[in-house]
Amino acid sequence: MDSHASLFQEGFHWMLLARTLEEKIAALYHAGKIVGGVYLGRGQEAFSASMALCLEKGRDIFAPLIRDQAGRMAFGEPMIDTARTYLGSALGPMRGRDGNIHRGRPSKGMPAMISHLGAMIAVVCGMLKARQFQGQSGTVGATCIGDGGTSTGAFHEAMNMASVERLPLVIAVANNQFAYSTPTDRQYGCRDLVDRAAGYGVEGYVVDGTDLEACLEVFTKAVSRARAGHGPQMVVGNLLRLCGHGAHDDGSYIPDELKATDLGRDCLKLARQRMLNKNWATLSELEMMEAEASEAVQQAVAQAQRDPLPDPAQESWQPISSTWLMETMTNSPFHTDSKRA
Amino acid sequence: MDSHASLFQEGFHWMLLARTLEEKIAALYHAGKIVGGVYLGRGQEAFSASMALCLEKGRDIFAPLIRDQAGRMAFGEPMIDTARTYLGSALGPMRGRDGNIHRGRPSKGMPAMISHLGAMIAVVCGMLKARQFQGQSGTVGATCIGDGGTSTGAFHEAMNMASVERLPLVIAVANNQFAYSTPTDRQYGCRDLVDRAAGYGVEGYVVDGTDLEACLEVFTKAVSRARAGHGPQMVVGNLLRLCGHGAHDDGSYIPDELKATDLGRDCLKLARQRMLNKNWATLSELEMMEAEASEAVQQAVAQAQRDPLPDPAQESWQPISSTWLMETMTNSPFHTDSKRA
Amino acid sequence: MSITYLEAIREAQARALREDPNVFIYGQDIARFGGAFKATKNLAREFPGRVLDSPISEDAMMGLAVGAAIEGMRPIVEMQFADFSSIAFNQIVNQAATHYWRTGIPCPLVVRLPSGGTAGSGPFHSQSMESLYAHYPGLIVLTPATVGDAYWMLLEAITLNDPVIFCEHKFLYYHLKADELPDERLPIGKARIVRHGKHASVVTYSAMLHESLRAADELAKLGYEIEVVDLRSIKPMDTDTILASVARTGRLLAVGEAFPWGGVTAEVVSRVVAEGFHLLDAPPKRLNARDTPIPYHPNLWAAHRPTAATIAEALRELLGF
Amino acid sequence: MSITYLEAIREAQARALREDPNVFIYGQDIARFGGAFKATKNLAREFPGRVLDSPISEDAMMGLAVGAAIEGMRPIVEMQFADFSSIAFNQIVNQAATHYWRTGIPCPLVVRLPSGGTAGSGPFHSQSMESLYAHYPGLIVLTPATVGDAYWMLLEAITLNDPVIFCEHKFLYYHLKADELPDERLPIGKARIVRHGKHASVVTYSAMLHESLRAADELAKLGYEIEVVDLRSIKPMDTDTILASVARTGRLLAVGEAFPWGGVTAEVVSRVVAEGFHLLDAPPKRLNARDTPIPYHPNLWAAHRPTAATIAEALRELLGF
Ligand SMILES: Cc1ncc(C[n+]2csc(CCOP(=O)(O)OP(=O)(O)O)c2C)c(N)n1
Ligand SMILES: Cc1ncc(C[n+]2csc(CCOP(=O)(O)OP(=O)(O)O)c2C)c(N)n1
Ligand SMILES: [Mg+2]
Ligand SMILES: [Mg+2]
Repeated sequence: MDSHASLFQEGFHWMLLARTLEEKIAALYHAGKIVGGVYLGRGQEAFSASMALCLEKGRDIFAPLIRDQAGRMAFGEPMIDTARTYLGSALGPMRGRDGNIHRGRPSKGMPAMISHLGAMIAVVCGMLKARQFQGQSGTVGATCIGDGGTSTGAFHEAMNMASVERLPLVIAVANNQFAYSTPTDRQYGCRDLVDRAAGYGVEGYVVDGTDLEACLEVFTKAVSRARAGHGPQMVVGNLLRLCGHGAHDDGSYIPDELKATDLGRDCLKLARQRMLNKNWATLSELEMMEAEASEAVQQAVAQAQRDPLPDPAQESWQPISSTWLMETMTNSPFHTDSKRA
Repeated sequence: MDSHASLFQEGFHWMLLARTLEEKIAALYHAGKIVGGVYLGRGQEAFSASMALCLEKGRDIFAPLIRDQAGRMAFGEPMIDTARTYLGSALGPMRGRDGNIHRGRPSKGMPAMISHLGAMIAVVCGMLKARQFQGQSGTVGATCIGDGGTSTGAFHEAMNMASVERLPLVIAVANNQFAYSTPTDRQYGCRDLVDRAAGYGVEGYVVDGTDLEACLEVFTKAVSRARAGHGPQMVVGNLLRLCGHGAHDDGSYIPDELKATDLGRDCLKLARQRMLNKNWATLSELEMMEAEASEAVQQAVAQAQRDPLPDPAQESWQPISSTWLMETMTNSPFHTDSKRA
Repeated sequence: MSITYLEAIREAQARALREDPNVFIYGQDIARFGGAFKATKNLAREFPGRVLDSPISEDAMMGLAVGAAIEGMRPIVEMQFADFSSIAFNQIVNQAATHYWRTGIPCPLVVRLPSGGTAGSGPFHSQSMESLYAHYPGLIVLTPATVGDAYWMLLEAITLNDPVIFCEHKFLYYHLKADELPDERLPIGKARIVRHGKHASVVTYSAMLHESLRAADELAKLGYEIEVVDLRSIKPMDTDTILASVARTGRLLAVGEAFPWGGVTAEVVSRVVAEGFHLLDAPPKRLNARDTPIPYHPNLWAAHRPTAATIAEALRELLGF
Repeated sequence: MSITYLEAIREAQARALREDPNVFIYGQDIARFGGAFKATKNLAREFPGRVLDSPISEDAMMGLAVGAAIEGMRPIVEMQFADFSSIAFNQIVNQAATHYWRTGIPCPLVVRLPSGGTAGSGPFHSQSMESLYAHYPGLIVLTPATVGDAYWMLLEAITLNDPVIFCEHKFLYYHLKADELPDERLPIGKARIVRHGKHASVVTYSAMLHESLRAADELAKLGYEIEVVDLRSIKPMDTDTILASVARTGRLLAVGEAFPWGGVTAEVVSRVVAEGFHLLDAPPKRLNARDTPIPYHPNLWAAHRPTAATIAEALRELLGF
């Protein structure tokens, strides 16, 4: 089997795992087992996984956003990190301090997003700048943004800065036609978001975000051009969010006509069909994969559910790493005035 | 004489007045008579005056930036406002509370800029939106930004918003090749700033900012298209700042080679020559105009210098207009705890 | 026929839209969708063209509001969460807040900030930013704690000729109900004695009012009568009412949900000791959230912010246990 | 061979660049031009590629610094004026300040804020923003008032594994000179008793230290010995040194140049009364700038911020005149 096929298969694998895991997370949410928001990448798995698959783990940087479960997994984030963060386990990467999609492992090249849209792009720029300073110039940094997130000043400042510094940044713009409930005509006035690329002096691409093969192709190109020193790359993927904004939202404002267009195709179904058509897997092999995915998800969730929860009494409540400065930092421990450490 | 000629002459008139006034302001600064910054529009008068001349006073909105002395005058700001604000007169529009280019008369359609670059664009959007609500849809709002100011998130958010709301906004981007000391290659990575227009879905124009005639032409077009409902318009003027960033700065970092290019031509000299060549004025008429400009400037400055200065004892020190809430606003008047009003 | 704190906010906006053609609302997902919390539910339909979805551009949203305000409109800006107003910070404190003082032209607008913590919301959807805005000159900062205040203060805020930061508490949105909208309205700038007492005064605001009232119930079981003062508006701050309360009780505990350094509780304590030092029988105390980001997990969150239990504990200390 | 406060800041950066290859500086006009105030003069030449001009993008500047910091670099960000950090506010308080607590990975960076008022600088080039940053958890906020502190504290700040907001005072840049760099260095987190006294304590920081010392001279003529405490670092705040001073004098005046609502002086007063109530012989007082934007004209500006004269007046009041 050629490398093209194996890349596709790998992509399908992560898409399937991500979808399976997120369905479980959504079910936990609806069962009241998850507190706070749940954000799903349904319909965006091909686009997200492709970007991450084109990166080199252990070398490159990937800063996922809210719909990048597939990309996270493809980049090496273990399933248990997701489960633990959603369930607030004390053993997860965020130790119950932060939740859901606000997770990462910066030491593995995956920063932990803050909520404020657009804010991670400049952080990736800084990580890349650090690599430049440290003489590791081949590193590529990839990150994502939604159609809505492109309206932030943070997006603009960071894109422009990446261009001025000629950083090997790849930005994936997932145009899923909505920002929460807001359709694109209330979000931007340009013909296509890719038209922004020229304004930053970066190379731009448009891709059908529902087509795994096309996504893999475009990200392969963008990542290799970034790595080769051609500066920032912007890939706009057109697709549709196949769910609400969060698990709390039924997305009923998404018109049926839009769902019926090519944008509304389910990338996972398409990829599955392609696996069959190309004879990259038989139906029973696919069913086996699906069963394995369910099993892996069950295990991860079960493990996270057995984990200890964060214990306020064990918490250090220490916002800075310079421990010796804590004494005078605030006049608590009990956060009242009168008792000091 | 045709309207084309008379517009040119009017432009020249304001350019000359602005240059003359600013030279006086700079002299006052160097004589220690002005405290704080002095920012000059030297070399940008043609671009600035043209934009304002194409607006309808009393109807349109003009939000000038730091190098728009010429545009301000062309839009109707009296010279005495400039002199008073620089000299801190209690009678000026800012009453000594704010200074130099941080002045305006919002009730005359000219908001008073804050320093933070890019921040005025959204304000103009809001003023235009108000006019829409109030049924005055023919109003155009114009404002300026520098090459440096285009790197702000505020610029991006406001441009995008103007496009989404299809506001009749005209933005003049004065690319004077420097932001303070920073050359354009450390400011942006695109080929030309006009390439940003398509990214917002707005109409874009490039003009030789040293050429009054060309500037008048392009702004006439942009303003009329905005007024006719074609949405925001972006005009990029290429020119050179023919002075330091402020009067404190000798601009010695501007390379001589750049000064020697077409960008470095003095728009006022060019316009003056054109006046002669076209027989729109004789040499002695020009000299008369110059003498009159000097005389007018002397008078305005002399008047402002005779003005009362702000008196802290007369100040209301009232940050809000709801006077009845002031009592409990802070625990001053003497800004200590113990004496309350 | 009961009404929630959230519905009161919606009703106040509906009334303002009805009564003043200059009012409009601008914010993310507020039109057809009715807002992330449904504070503008149906308003876009009832008032076509006056409730508008904005792009995700908090800086420009505020800039637009300022421009519209100085041209005679009365914009209401809904931030999706208070935390995102950090992006609009510059336009709020430097543009809106300075406009009247610099130019003499008022800048009447209201920024609605869904504020404060709820379980599972984490560091970026839980913040209480009132102290930041109160620090800057030129802003009025309101923190309604009751259904009636949510309604009447918002209505009054919209009529004020100054920029108002209206801090709504997300926890109260659904949890707080009244049987009907009270007719009683106290003007902006006045604090309210919510519970009378004589042994100690708790001065607080927003969601912490309700925790404090529960703590007062606890202390009542021990025979202590705790007076509870709701600031309602943190800028202006009604020092006279606070002082009068401390004069009655001799003891002060200032309680807030925000971060502990500086802010409302420090301002309350500083005002009281400056003018009412002689009234105090014990050192005045503060109780705030802990000095870390706001944690996601409910276990941690409950230990991060003050609660009835920790307020009661602080009161017992204050009363000399 | 004298050295100014500004030169001390330049020298500290030069030394940090020399001693640690991970240090770099990012800011507007700081490379060839040496910065608006010349705090990086010649550094770009001495350390090629490590002192970089940034676009006018304060948000992205801070974001870049955070990214570089978590990858092992030690960025210094120069804001051209403190006031423009309002644009970087989100990245500072939500990204830099929360990073260690959320992820366990430290975020070592220094944001240099040219702060405070000078004549003619007006509302947008004069602000003192320390209280805003101190309110948020996760930041260390330093406010050096002397040439030695400008040097040693900046050097130490660069070595700290946490984000530091370094508030330099623009008025001191040129006005403050020392004969040479003092060897004496006090660690970050300790306040300094600058002048010993017994009748009242002035607790202050940054440029107000020097106004306070002049006020103390005035009071000395009347026979009063005023103790003057320089906070140096407002977060952490050295409550012990403040309390020890108040224990000696029985009277407290907290002086700051920032806006009056909340902030440093309220925090000082609140800490002192909580733990040292019994030490006080008179109500503690605050003196801050007025509650309006900072005026442009020198006449107004001089009346807006505290000065030796108004500090002396407040002291006379405090002493019972
Ligand atoms: C600066 C900022 N403003 C508002 C929000 C609240 N918010 C979270 S997600 C979202 C919609 C994002 O839309 P888009 O960028 O298109 O991404 P999508 O959800 O479609 O993947 C909004 C408004 C935010 N996170 N950050
Ligand atoms: C947000 C912000 N950051 C920094 C500054 C400081 N500053 C004032 S003018 C200026 C340079 C502006 O350059 P440009 O936009 O090209 O306008 P020009 O001065 O060339 O007309 C800078 C950095 C500012 N005013 N606002
Ligand atoms: Mg979207
Ligand atoms: Mg420029």
